[in-house]
Amino acid sequence: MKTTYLTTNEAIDPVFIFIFGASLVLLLGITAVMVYFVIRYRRSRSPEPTSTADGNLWLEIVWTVLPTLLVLAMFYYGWAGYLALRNVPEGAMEVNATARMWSWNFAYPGGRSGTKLYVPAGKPIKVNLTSVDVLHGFYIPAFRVKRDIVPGMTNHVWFTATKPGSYDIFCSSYCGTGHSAMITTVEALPEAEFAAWLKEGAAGEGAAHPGLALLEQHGCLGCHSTDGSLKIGPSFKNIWGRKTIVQSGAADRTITVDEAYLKRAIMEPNADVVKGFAPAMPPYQLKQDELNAMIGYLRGDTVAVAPKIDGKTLAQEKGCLACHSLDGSKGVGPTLKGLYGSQVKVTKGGKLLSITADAAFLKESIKEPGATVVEGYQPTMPPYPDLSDAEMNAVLKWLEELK
Amino acid sequence: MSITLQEQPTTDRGFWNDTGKTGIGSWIFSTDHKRIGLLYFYSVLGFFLVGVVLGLLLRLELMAPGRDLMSAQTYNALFTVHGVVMIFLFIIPGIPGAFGNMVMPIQIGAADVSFPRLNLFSWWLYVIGTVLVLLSLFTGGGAPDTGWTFYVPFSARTGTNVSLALFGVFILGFSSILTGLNFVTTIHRLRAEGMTWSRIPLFTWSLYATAWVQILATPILGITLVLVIAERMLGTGLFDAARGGDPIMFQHLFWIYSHPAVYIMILPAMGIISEIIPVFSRKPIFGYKMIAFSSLAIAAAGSLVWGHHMFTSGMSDTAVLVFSFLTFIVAIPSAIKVFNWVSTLYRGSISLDPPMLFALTFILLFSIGGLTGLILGAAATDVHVHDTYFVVGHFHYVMFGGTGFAFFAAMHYWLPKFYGRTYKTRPAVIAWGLMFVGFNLLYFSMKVLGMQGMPRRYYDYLPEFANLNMVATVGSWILAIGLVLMLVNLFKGLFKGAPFTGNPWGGATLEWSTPTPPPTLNFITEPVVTHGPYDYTALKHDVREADSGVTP
Amino acid sequence: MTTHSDEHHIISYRKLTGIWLILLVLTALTVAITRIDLGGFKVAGALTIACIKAGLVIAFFMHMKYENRLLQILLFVAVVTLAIFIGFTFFDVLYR
Amino acid sequence: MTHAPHKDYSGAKLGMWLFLFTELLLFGGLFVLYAVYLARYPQEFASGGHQLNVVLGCINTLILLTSSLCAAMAVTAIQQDNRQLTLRLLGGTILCAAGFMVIKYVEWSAKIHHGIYPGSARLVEGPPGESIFFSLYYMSTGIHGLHVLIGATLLAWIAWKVRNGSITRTDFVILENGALYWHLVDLIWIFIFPLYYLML
Ligand code: HEA
Ligand code: HEA
Ligand code: HEC
Ligand code: CUA
Ligand SMILES: [Cu+2]
Repeated sequence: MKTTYLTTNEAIDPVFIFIFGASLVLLLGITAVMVYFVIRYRRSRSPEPTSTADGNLWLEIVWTVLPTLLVLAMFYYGWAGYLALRNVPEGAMEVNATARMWSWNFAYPGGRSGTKLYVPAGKPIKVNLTSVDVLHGFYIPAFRVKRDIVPGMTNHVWFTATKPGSYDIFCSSYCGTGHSAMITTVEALPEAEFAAWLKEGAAGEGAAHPGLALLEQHGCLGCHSTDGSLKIGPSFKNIWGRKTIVQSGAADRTITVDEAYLKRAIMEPNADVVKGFAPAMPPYQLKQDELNAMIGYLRGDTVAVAPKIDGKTLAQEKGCLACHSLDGSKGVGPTLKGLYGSQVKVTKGGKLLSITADAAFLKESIKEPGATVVEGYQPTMPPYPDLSDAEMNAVLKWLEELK
Repeated sequence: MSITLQEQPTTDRGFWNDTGKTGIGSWIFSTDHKRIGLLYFYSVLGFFLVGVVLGLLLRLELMAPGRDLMSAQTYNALFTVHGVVMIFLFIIPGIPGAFGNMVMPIQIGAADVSFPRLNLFSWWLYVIGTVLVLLSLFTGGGAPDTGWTFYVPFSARTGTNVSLALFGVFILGFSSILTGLNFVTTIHRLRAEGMTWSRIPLFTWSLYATAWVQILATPILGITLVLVIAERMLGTGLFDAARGGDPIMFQHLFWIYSHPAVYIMILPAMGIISEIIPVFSRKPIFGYKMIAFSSLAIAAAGSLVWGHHMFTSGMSDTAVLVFSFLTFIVAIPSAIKVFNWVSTLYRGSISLDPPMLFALTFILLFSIGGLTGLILGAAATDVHVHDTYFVVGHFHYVMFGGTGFAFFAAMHYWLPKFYGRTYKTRPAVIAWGLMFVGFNLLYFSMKVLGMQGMPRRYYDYLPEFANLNMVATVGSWILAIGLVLMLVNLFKGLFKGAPFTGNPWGGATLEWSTPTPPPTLNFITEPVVTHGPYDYTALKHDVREADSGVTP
Repeated sequence: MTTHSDEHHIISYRKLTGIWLILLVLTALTVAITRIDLGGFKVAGALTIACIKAGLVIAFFMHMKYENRLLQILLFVAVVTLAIFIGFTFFDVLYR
Repeated sequence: MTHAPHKDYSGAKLGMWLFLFTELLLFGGLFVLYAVYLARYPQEFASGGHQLNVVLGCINTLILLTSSLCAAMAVTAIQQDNRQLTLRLLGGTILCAAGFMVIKYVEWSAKIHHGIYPGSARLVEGPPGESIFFSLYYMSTGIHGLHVLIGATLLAWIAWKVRNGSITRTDFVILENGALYWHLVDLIWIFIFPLYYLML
């Protein structure tokens, strides 16, 4: 059996056809025999049974052994195909996918990220899968690949999109209210176009910093996000100059993040442990220039102007639109159309109030949705505490425009 | 053993009257296994109807893309409740609770089960568990929305009323355990004289195998549910990745029970089929020993394959290898049964009475469901269809097409015996036809949808899936009409229909030798068994004697 | 039907007390071997002794030694089932 | 068939044993988790295990073994038609059960006092394996404790039946089954003790 495949379809489809075909033959055979017997030996034609046979050793052996051989073949074929799915071809491009309730984020080497999975056609892609909250599932029917995304674990899939085009990505593992809305697409571009796309993004969103590349390479980003979301460790976002409470031994103290602190935190991470986190980070021995590059990135050295944030794109990325419509219809949450400035009835601390949906209220509703719950809705909205001010403002501005 | 032929149902209506007690108390506190069986039958049938209406609602929502009837949250709660009701309230207690209780003790020539009061207690636990599950829909944070599989971490953090539902299911688990325990003891201890192990009817054999699964697998579900409740209430963090727990361990524990549970569902159904096919072919079952043995083999091997629900979960590849392999092994005893059933028909004298129609349909639908199970069992293909409508199609074929149709077959086969009245054949056949057509429209579409990649538990779907979803929904209506017709005809017959006496189907198992309906202690004189359960030559002898008026 | 000869074996107080003493000694032994450093054998030793103790309780306190063959086989089935549940989980855990 | 089903001793005992199997597997689920997590966090389990009080654990083991002895002797006593002794032995068992629970209470409250309980700040912030260890410890000993309570209640009810003469030399299967249940409680502890207190 072949061990390397160019595409995942090539590994799966023959197995499907084999098992399906064998099953179909068996099924038709059994049904035909059954129907024939029923007609041939119906009571009107065969008023008394003409046999009292209650067994036949040889027959039974035959129909035990033959199916056994058949299913063993099915098993083996299925297993071989599965192995092909697990063995990523060499040189596959890696993309990191993060799933959350109920949206996707795909991050590329070089710093670009987005909610759609852009890939070069014809090249194997490896997608690393992590979840920040509950189980999700990464599923591309067109390429026959699927893998659950489990919190605390990095899974992966690989596939090759042979032809340029757009293919569905579904969340296959039930994850709550927005499960069926957690869908996006693979956009397979011709290779040149993809390269251009990657560049354009990199230029538009701030050049990929060598420090960032290093963080990626050493696996730091497995535990630290750059977007403010919480992973195993604190986020790198706005880390420079941040005041942090750390535990050194038994005592708590407050420090300001500077170069010396960062160095120590990387080389001897368990000396000062940021409060609220487990001392889970392994110590790193890095070359001086690597360290400097990383610290440079964390300081925000060349990270140029903050990228322009568009409220609508953000709302899409964060999954707001999974629950809130833009056209006035009622979803899991209230529609966002005409919301800004309108009067809403909410329950706050058990009391029913009528409130004007101004910027302050909206801000609170997003950061801490449980505090005031709009009447007629379940308090199911997840809080978004780590939207940056810039992002928040962009969303508010956009909401205002939706009027 | 002699077959007593009666012209009329026993005048005192057997166990319905002969204790002299009537009224509701004589039922819900009765320790008579037949009464308990009927209690189970009606409760289970009631919940089947509830589940079925929920299924119908699911189909209405899915009729067309977008929001049709309800919100996403409602839909999610609906399929969860549909799954929980169907699995824990209908199909697991269904055949053992209802027909197992009614028929099994008679089949082995006993007066009752070993622990009649425990038997009643099981039913009460069932009621209590049910009430708790139903309460969870209307109290606290609202109906649970986790799916019947209760996967963590979602089930540990959703705000809906999961804990109460879990507790209800926990209680239901104990009901199931006690039934199993009772049956094993009964079959070991209370067989009539001459009822050797190789003369036990195959339905009883299948219950015996089932009971072992109930005893050994259900406790694992119990502790798992307790752990999830603890996770929610106390924050134990045993399945919480952030605290070092492993969500996949929950899946192991859950499926250690829930895969064997699918054999709790199907084995008794297979037992029913093994009773009906020979009777309506007037020919001994082909390969009695293999069928009995394969029940045990399914029960044993079925306990080793739970990992096949987790091929994409991130479990190790070694485990995928082992569990995929074992899954295929478990298909073999099922294949043996199918081949033996079909061979039983050979050169028989087949009459297509309603029980037989349902039984033959079982073979077809179960085979379709089982064979698609092979696609799920192969690791490569499962990756594509896991968590899609293909799986939904698979399990409706085996559960509804399999166990459901066996349940209907049993209703048409045994209920007249217990009521002394029978239904009309023609409407039953028409109902069967409608159900058969509707069923295949409904669930075959689902399989195709799954192969095209439509994920399950989707409230809304992309337009490319619209046509087949429409077909499925129309299928569900046809199925619904058939089901209603079947039930109306059946119950009209049981309460008002023509008298049902003696042994019209010509069964050779013991239940056909007692009066109709059977008296409270089942037999007038303690039976002595002298021949096998499918030995129709002995039966013919008796019947001829009766015909010549020798036996009263 | 059932045999009506449900004869019962009576276990003497002496025997029971003897078993109890052995159990105490075994407990002491477990404590002893787990207090010294035996490396991997600590776990194996402690569990072996626990199994022996369990065996004694089952055989004598619970009369299993005097029960019929059937019950002994069934007990074996139950224990093997549990062992399989634990063992098979390790196909995943060990190779992940 | 006119007579009521007669008493079936072996049947009753078979039923009880089947029930014990289910109890065994119920705890089995916890043992599965224990094995898996021990394999994953040997260090944290060791340090957690060292925080448990071996002396109290030992005493409780002795108490349970003794209680089991009493229960077993109670069966012998009733078989020899010694009602007084049966009652006294059952009393001994129940007393042991009470002692066991008191010690468990002391142990638990000491731990809780130190901020070690499921979901406590200390465990949530500590190393992951430690929280797992203690959660398992609380679940296992908690559910076991519950069984001790149920067992003691059961035996008290049985003692009452012995007293009013409905359990006799010829009809003692209820006592035997109660004792079986009690021995199961002891059996589980025989494993919990080394798993949590000793071998880590
Ligand atoms: C009554 C219940 C029932 C029964 C009997 C079965 C029977 C089988 N099931 Fe199914 N199954 C379910 C109920 C059942 N299942 C449910 C409820 C789920 C979904 C749970 C959820 O996620 O919600 C599920 C899911 C499920 C999965 C997981 C899918 C996934 O989520 O990715 C798998 C994978 O292996 C599987 C396999 C099988 C197999 C191999 C059998 C075999 O036992 C089938 C054996 C039968 C045959 C093979 C057909 C008859 C034989 C012949 C016609 C002769 C010829 C055959 C040969 C030569 C082999 N089932
Ligand atoms: C025995 C089990 C059983 C049975 C019989 C059924 C029966 C049906 N199920 Fe079932 N289903 C499950 C078990 C079962 N289901 C399980 C376990 C799940 C998984 C849940 C989960 O994901 O967690 C599931 C999931 C499931 C889904 C997938 C939901 C999703 O993934 O999003 C769908 C979708 O169509 C569906 C539909 C149906 C339909 C249309 C029926 C039809 O059979 C219904 C047909 C309707 C009728 C026949 C109605 C007739 C009756 C009346 C009109 C009332 C008459 C009233 C009186 C006479 C008083 N079911
Ligand atoms: C579960 C799906 C869900 C997601 C995802 C979600 N919301 Fe909400 N949202 C709700 C619900 C339900 C409410 C009403 C209950 C409440 O106020 O907490 C709500 C309330 C709000 C409100 C107050 C609305 C009002 O009528 O007063 C705002 C503003 C809002 N959300 C914005 C957002 C933004 C911005 C995002 C993404 C960053 C988002 N939501 C993501 C469900 C969601
Ligand atoms: Cu994410 Cu489903
Ligand atoms: Cu399964």
